Amino acid sequence: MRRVPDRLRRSDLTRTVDERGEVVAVDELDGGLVELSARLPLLAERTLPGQFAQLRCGPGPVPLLRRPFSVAWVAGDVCAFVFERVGEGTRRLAALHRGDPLDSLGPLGTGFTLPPAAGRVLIVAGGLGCAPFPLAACWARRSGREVTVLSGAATAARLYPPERYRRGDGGISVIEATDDGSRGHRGLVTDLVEAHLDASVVALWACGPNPMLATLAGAIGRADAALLPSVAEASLEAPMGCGFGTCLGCALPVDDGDGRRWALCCTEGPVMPITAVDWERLRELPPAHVA
Amino acid sequence: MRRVPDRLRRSDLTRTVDERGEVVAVDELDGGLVELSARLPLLAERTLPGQFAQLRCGPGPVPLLRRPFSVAWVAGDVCAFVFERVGEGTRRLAALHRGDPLDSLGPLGTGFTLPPAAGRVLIVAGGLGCAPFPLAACWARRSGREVTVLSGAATAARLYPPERYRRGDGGISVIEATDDGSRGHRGLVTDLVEAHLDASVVALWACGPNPMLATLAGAIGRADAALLPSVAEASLEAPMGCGFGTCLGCALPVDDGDGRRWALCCTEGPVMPITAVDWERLRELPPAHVA
Amino acid sequence: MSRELTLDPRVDLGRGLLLPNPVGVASGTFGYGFEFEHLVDIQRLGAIYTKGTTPLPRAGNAPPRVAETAAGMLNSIGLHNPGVEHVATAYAPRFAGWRVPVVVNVAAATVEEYVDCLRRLEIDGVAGIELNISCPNIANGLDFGRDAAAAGRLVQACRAATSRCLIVKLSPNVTDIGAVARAVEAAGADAVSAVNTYIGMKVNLGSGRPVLPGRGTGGLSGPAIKPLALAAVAAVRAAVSLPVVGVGGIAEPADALEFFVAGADAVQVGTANFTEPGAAIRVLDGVVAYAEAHRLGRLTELRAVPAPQPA
Amino acid sequence: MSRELTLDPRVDLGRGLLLPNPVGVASGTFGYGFEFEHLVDIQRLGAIYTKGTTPLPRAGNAPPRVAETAAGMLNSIGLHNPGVEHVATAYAPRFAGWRVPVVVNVAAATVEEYVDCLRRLEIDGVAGIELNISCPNIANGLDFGRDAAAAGRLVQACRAATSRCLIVKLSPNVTDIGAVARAVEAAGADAVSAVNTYIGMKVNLGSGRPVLPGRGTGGLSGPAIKPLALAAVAAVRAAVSLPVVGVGGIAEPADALEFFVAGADAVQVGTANFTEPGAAIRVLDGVVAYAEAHRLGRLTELRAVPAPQPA
Ligand SMILES: Cc1cc2nc3c(=O)[nH]c(=O)nc-3n(C[C@H](O)[C@H](O)[C@H](O)COP(=O)(O)OP(=O)(O)OC[C@H]3O[C@@H](n4cnc5c(N)ncnc54)[C@H](O)[C@@H]3O)c2cc1C
Ligand SMILES: Cc1cc2nc3c(=O)[nH]c(=O)nc-3n(C[C@H](O)[C@H](O)[C@H](O)COP(=O)(O)OP(=O)(O)OC[C@H]3O[C@@H](n4cnc5c(N)ncnc54)[C@H](O)[C@@H]3O)c2cc1C
Ligand SMILES: Cc1cc2nc3c(=O)[nH]c(=O)nc-3n(C[C@H](O)[C@H](O)[C@H](O)COP(=O)(O)O)c2cc1C
Ligand SMILES: Cc1cc2nc3c(=O)[nH]c(=O)nc-3n(C[C@H](O)[C@H](O)[C@H](O)COP(=O)(O)O)c2cc1C
Ligand code: FES
Ligand code: FES
Repeated sequence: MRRVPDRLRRSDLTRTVDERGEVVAVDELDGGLVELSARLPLLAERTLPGQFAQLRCGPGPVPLLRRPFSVAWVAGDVCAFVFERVGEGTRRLAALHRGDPLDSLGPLGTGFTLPPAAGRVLIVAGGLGCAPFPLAACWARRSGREVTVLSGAATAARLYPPERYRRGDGGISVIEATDDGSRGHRGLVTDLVEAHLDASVVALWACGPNPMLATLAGAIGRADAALLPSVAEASLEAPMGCGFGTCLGCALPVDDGDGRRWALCCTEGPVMPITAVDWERLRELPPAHVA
Repeated sequence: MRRVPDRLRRSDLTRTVDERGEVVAVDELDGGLVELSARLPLLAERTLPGQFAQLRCGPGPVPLLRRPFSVAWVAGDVCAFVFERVGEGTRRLAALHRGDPLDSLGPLGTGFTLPPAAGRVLIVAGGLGCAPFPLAACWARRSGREVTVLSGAATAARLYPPERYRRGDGGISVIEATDDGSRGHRGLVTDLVEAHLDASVVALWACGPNPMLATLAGAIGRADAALLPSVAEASLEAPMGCGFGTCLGCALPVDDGDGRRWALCCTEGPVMPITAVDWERLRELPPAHVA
Repeated sequence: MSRELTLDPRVDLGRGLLLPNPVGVASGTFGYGFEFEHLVDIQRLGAIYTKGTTPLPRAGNAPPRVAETAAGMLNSIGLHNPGVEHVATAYAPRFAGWRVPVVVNVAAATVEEYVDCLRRLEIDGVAGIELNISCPNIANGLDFGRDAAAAGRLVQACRAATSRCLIVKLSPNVTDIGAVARAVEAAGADAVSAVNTYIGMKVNLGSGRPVLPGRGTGGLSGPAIKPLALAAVAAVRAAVSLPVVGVGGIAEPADALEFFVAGADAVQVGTANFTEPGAAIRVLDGVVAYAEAHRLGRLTELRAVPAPQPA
Repeated sequence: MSRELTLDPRVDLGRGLLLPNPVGVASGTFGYGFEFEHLVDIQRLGAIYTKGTTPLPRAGNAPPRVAETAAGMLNSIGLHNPGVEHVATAYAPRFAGWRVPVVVNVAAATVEEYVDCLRRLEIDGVAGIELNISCPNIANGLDFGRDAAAAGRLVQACRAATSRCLIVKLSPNVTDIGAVARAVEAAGADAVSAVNTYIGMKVNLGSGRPVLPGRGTGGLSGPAIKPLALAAVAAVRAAVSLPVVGVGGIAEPADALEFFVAGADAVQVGTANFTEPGAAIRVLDGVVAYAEAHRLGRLTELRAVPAPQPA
């Protein structure tokens, strides 16, 4: 049986830089999504798809810690981030104005892997899991791959706009699902995977809520070995103190070549082989989020 | 000997209200002065000259405490405050934009007293001590008094603009002094007092650095009894926790009818009979300001 | 769908002190209530815990008395108060006409002085006593609060001196707050409140000295200490079965709810009163709304007692 | 006007450990220095205090391990570290090539384990030992730090086991930090560092439980604790004559200067490293600039020892 690799990689901190950028725009998309773009030349030059930056969300000690955000897309020396107002940090980022300073520490973390083989890249994005994929899809296209994005959200308004995924590239096809059926398939985005996971797929990249990713991991586990892509990766989240492997705060349960252990989301992730994550243990952990 | 009254008064908290206003303008004056005006109908209606408001300087818990500011002037339902960027609170106020919310708790504290007798009001303002006087001068004029403002600052740029004192009223005359002689008298504003403290003066109102006020208190103490105005008041400062007499944080040394004791700047002041303040003890206290 | 109110908001602190609701205002942050009468409807509060009251009037410490820190404030008020006699004669009769229970916070230097104060407060208008054994801003102010045996002896004497509900306010500046709580429980306290302020310092680089006078320290309060106060309340909850009044950094309804999870039976809003006179009422309304939305009968249903902390 | 440099930035912590300057980075906030090598010029630091190192490798606690609070953060890392053997064999040789002194922070459960670790670290590259007797995130992690007698016995045994400069890191979660400082001074410590984190809690209302695992508590660090750490340093300064390394909430040069006024000989920058990898270097530059502007020969000239606190 062909197995997808489950060895975790480590991020390359030699490319990370603490950079003061300048806000270019804060776009309100539908459904509460915000797209923040900022002139961050070094991040723009160095970031790889799936990597993230630690953004400072205000001048004072509240919020104290930076917040991690995937680099959503890069255009020239501008980088964009997509998020929702969920707490103080995202509220403050959304309240920035053109010309305000924005501190970014990045790029950080592992990115997605593109195997050498020609073929299709299948992207599965749930909710805000859309964030890394405009950049990742565009990179796959530039590398000559076909790209299919399975894009899911609770409602039509909360779907990341397909034209923003494509960024003008017709080779990126977007297929949608909503929980309430207000656009595309009514149901979970994972319902769509089986139909699209055929032998042409060389890489599966996913980002979204843990239950979505766990379902996907299960599907990969059960899938016909002949259909398995050589790369099946998920981007995960954990509360972060630093983002570069020092605070040891962002532990996630994995079971890779080194056995069951805690891996650091910020340096051994956020992108991990989907089968390396110990989804069962992750489900049993108390929630990190404070509601 | 005619003595100026030195009994402290108490502020009237029944008129105080916690009000959410809206910023109308943030004007940069010369020399780093900022004039912030906001629609605060209740404060505008209720405030008396010399009273102050506690302004919230940001949404989060940093800065934690509100900051006290004299009401500089009132026009319709708009109140203005004049200040300099000295720390986090004033920096955040100066960064507000038209339309932003502004929380005010006020009016607070005692105001200046206008004795019934006809005559002239002599105002002595040093540095940011200018803040309460556009409103106070205008009130004295509306009450039919002549007004002379002795206005001092370190440099010409840091003088509060005389036309803003007058607010179109020619009956308010402004005489200036600067430490460096860049405008008006070269020297301290208190140098000008003797020449203007004649028998026509019914009230002396002062606000500025403690050494200036102490000099003035000394001059009042030594002055010819026949020249003493029936009101001689100074507006003081103290670090404030609340602004309405509850935290007991804003103690100032006084020696009034009740003997030497601590008075609360927020409810027995900020405007106090200048001779009631224990200027000697005040000088010996450690500085409240953190530099 | 009809929606009935499920919540019984009352909190029984013992010995006849039944708070109408669990959200009170902390000692030293609400005076004796009078300053707030015109600003908020103080009669809706669960309780007013008064400024620390001493046997004789106290003029308080020299200024500066307050200083701001990151998400917190330091104070060194030095128990500036009019003394127990004035409180008994001038204030208590007014308290007697209020719906809100007034708990008089008492501080003194010796057991005898505490006892005398408590005897003087056996009068109408005094709904309960909060024994401040933990004020960091007067000489020896912490001796009782930082020594479990001494605290026990003090509480025993006070218990004999008062028929009122006796709430002992614990100092957090100790190695084992649970041990002090156990000692005052054994000595006859009806309830404990936790916590008083944390000993802190701020330096004025201009003068090269601490900002606050005297030995330069003051008591830290505000949002900065909330996580510490929550841990202290959890430790007290694990140590005793008395009602626990939680206090420290509460500014929002969610903050108060955290204290109920940590084990509090009631809470006090402190420093937040300074920046928002209506804070406690807003916290109360938010807590009640949450309880109703979650169909709670009592707020103590939120409790998730953590394992006792090692001593 | 010619301007000579007046400042001698070096700090002698004793037993041969001469720090090139007073600004180091705190244990657990800088790993073993490697993550920062590419982000900042770590060789300019006064010292690197390593992550707490234990006899055997430790996987650390289950997540969530960090949670933010007002101007602070809670952590419950659980001494996730590769163990002393790995540090001795893989890391120490690299430290030996560095200009910056590396002080290995050591934590263990028993006196014997501490002693074994210290013996293993009598090697090149280890410039000193910081004895962590105050980690709040492992069972019994606080027993030594919260009991002056136990701390004294531990330090006595460690003193015999190491020729290195022995810095004892004090817990602030005690009634009398000065008493613990005196005990470790008497037992032969060369210096003390103050403080470790404060025990705190945060509640997740969604789950109805504390955010952090286990008993639900973690260690509070960051700007929120700066006033508390300053008071603790002042208390330690008043209690002992050893060099004191101040730590707690330092993010700006002015913060570090406050610690020198309170009595510190050197400082550590902790949590600020997470949000600004260059924080400690910026603090160093600012402190030196201030000292030069004020023509100080030594930073200890800033000291304004407050009166000792009552026990
Ligand atoms: C590697 C990485 C990349 C990320 N990329 C993105 C992105 O591109 N777009 C985006 O919207 N979000 C992203 N997140 C999540 C994002 O970091 C959080 O939403 C953000 O930190 C919230 O900050 P806040 O101050 O607004 O909320 P807080 O006040 O910190 O928390 C409020 C709410 O935010 C949520 N939250 C807080 N921290 C996290 C976290 N680490 N992970 C998940 N949820 C959290 C919880 O639901 C909580 O109730 C990423 C997280 C990681 C670890
Ligand atoms: C009744 C009253 C009325 C006032 N009216 C005005 C006014 O109209 N215009 C104005 O510019 N200022 C006024 N002040 C002073 C003003 O409140 C302070 O400048 C302000 O609180 C500084 O806040 P910050 O956060 O910017 O500075 P902080 O960060 O709090 O402190 C920075 C600097 O501000 C100064 N400062 C802080 N608090 C005070 C204080 N209470 N008094 C004096 N200086 C202080 C110190 O020099 C310190 O170095 C008034 C003060 C009082 C008590
Ligand atoms: C200015 C001030 C004065 C205080 N005075 C007293 C007091 O007299 N007696 C007392 O028991 N606690 C006193 N406290 C402590 C508070 O009651 C409360 O325990 C503490 O501030 C923590 O709560 P908070 O963070 O909500 O303010 C005082 C607190 C402040 C800020
Ligand atoms: C994530 C984290 C891990 C820590 N780990 C250790 C440790 O292993 N050993 C130790 O002695 N202190 C440890 N500390 C405490 C710090 O060294 C420091 O004493 C404390 O954080 C206060 O300083 P700060 O406010 O500048 O962070 C840790 C602190 C944090 C935030
Ligand atoms: S976020 Fe600090 S180690 Fe991962
Ligand atoms: S500022 Fe609180 S009493 Fe005056």
